[in-house]
Amino acid sequence: TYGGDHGLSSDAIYRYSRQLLLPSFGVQAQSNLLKSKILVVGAGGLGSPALLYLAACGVGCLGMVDHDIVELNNMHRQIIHTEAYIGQPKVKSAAAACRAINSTIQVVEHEEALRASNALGIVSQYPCEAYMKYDIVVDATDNLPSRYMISDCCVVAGKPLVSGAALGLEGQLTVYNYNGGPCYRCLFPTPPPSDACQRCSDSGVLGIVPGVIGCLQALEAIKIASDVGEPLSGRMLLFDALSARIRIVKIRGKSLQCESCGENAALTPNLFQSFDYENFTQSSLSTAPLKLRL
Amino acid sequence: TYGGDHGLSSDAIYRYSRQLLLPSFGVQAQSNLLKSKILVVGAGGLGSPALLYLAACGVGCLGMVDHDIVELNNMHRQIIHTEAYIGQPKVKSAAAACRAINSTIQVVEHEEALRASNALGIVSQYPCEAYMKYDIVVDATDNLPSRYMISDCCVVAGKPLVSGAALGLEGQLTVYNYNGGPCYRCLFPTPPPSDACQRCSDSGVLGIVPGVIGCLQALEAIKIASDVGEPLSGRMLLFDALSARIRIVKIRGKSLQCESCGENAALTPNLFQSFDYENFTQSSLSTAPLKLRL
Amino acid sequence: MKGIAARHLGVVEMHLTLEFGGGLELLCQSVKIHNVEVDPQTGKEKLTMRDLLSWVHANLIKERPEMFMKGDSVRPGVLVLVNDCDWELSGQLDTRLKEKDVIVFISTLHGG
Amino acid sequence: MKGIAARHLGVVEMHLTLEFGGGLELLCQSVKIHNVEVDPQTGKEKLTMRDLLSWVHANLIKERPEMFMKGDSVRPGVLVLVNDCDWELSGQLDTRLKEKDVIVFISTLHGG
Ligand SMILES: [Zn+2]
Ligand SMILES: [Zn+2]
Repeated sequence: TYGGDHGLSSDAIYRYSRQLLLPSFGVQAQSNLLKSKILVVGAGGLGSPALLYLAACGVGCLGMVDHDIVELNNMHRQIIHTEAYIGQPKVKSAAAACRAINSTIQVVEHEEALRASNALGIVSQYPCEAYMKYDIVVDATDNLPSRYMISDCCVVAGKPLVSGAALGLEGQLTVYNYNGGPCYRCLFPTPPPSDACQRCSDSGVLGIVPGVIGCLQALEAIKIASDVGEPLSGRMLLFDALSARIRIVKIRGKSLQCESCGENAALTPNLFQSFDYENFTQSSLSTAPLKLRL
Repeated sequence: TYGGDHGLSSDAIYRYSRQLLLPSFGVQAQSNLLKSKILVVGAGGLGSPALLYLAACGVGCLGMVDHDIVELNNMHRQIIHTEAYIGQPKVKSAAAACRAINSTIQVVEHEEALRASNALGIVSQYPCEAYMKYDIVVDATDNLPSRYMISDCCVVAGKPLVSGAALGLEGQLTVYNYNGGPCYRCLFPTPPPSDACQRCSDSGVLGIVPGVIGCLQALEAIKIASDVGEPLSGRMLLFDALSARIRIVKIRGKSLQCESCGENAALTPNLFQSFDYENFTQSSLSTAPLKLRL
Repeated sequence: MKGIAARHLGVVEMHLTLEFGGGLELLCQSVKIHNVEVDPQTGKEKLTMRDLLSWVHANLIKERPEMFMKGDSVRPGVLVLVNDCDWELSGQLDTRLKEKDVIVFISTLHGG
Repeated sequence: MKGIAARHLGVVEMHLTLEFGGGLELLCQSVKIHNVEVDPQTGKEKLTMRDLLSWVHANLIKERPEMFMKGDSVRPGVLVLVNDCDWELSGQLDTRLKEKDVIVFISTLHGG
């Protein structure tokens, strides 16, 4: 059913017509998008809008990794999940939602936690089909060791990383490891003290804040995948919901001394796979249970 | 099942726990939200994320107005609709999606076009229960006469208006008629030439752009409804997706000469209901069909 | 270029950043950001927004000027911002410009 | 207040805007934006970020200073921005501050 130079089926032309009409997007960018493979790590607050918009806009292959179960206290922000899926795996719920809005793309479910031991296999099928599979990784996780681990994984596998975070009434967004830009460790060579993090995990989040950041993550992934616009590399977006202030700041470039991506970095696939990120950050991959007293 | 001072059921406490934990949001703001009534005009590109997040976060009564039918070429950006609803009313589809993520709120379907003749009745039940019903209106429409009409309606009915727009790779957002701030006509007393608009309606939109703006509309509505933070009144957010630039600018205040909200404005409910917005703007309430040649 | 000629004559020229958005960039060859040098007209010491508009009309707008100007001001539906502030707050056409000011012309959007 | 005392002595003080985010505002009574006057220490003409950090430590941080400082710099996980630019690009602790500079201290977030 595919024909013509542009490689778009007539169904795709109709479905994506409003994007095809855009002079600065058009057939070429849509065609790039339809060929792209994007992995979203985390089907929670950030992953919900990111996955929905990536599915809707026509990412050819959309993968998702998560090992969590849908719970009622997720529903205030994780809009990809419906009450009917409470108790079921988030990946199963999110994949069904993506397929329901776009049955023409490939949706891949990775129902497991992303860890150093399996990350290269999921992101790039290492060691089987060395360094293929996903083109772009979206970090939509909610904890510190995952952020170091995913960044290192992207350095080893050579993938750009769209990284978002949200907490309380604030959000942050940047693109790592893109086109000679910095990685997460270039910015944060040393993890923060663990009590600086634990306090965070207890302090809640207004649901729409990861909504905004997750949408902006989808946008950055779309820009990279379609090769349109200027991705947010070497810059960071800081979002303060309460005062409706958004600032985009210039951040440092790649560090030559970076232990992950620097000139003398010793990071190999084997070293990565055996690195203990929980010990390094003194915090846990799984989030702490909430304590709420009213 | 409701008990305690805060008026939150134990189910609500669990569902919204992450918002209740927030020191700057907490029980009072959540309780305000649960008592609020918000009307979203348009269940399309902007309305999709706005409705989902307003439903998820716990707006007590969520109304939606639209007379359109779900079409395949909506799906690239209107993530609230699934393929299964193609051919059915958008309001029916959107309401089902909102109920599926939060069965504990009231979802109200207005399956009709919002026009000067019915707008006051929908927004404020005028003339029956004068000036009650919805507390906040979200303008998520896609055409110029609707923007004038909804702003005038909010002036007459005394409701704050969260106004978003998206086109191509750009978006705009502000809050009108809030706390002595300007209305749409204060900013734009004269409509633009109609050919400046028609060109716009042909030029398409990248799906994630209304996604970002619709989320930010939900945020502004939540801030007003929960009485938390500083709404974007007297300020306007300008979003340029391609360069990842967001600027928030200071705009003029209420104009004393405004024909809608100014000192000597003659706008009455009767005048409003008989005003011809399509003639005033020289453009149509319904969007022009797309012409796409590849 | 006007700016270069002015520099040779010793006239003080002003460096401004002009940005066009909401579709107005289509009137100046789809370029959104223009770093320009504008010289106050002979006999004038100060540059106002009125002067800048006629400079933009003469130097940047390549097609359909009626989509940008109406009379000696901008057409209805165009917001003008001087250093991120609505020009209504700084005196509209009489706003005096300073070195390195950033002026944004943006057409209001109606889509969704 | 240090700033007021300095003014009385005729010392040139500097007006700075300090912003705290990502939870760091909790260390200074939940106030995010502080407009402050800082006087360079006796015998110094210029104010550097090193000086400012010790001023912030002494004057703004009301609790748990170890959540803000480590040694004479900020703790790991805190980004410092001088006029919307990472201080790594301007010389970190040696960055020289100017009148009306805006300095942001923001803790990196990990939630989602
Ligand atoms: Zn690095
Ligand atoms: Zn008005």
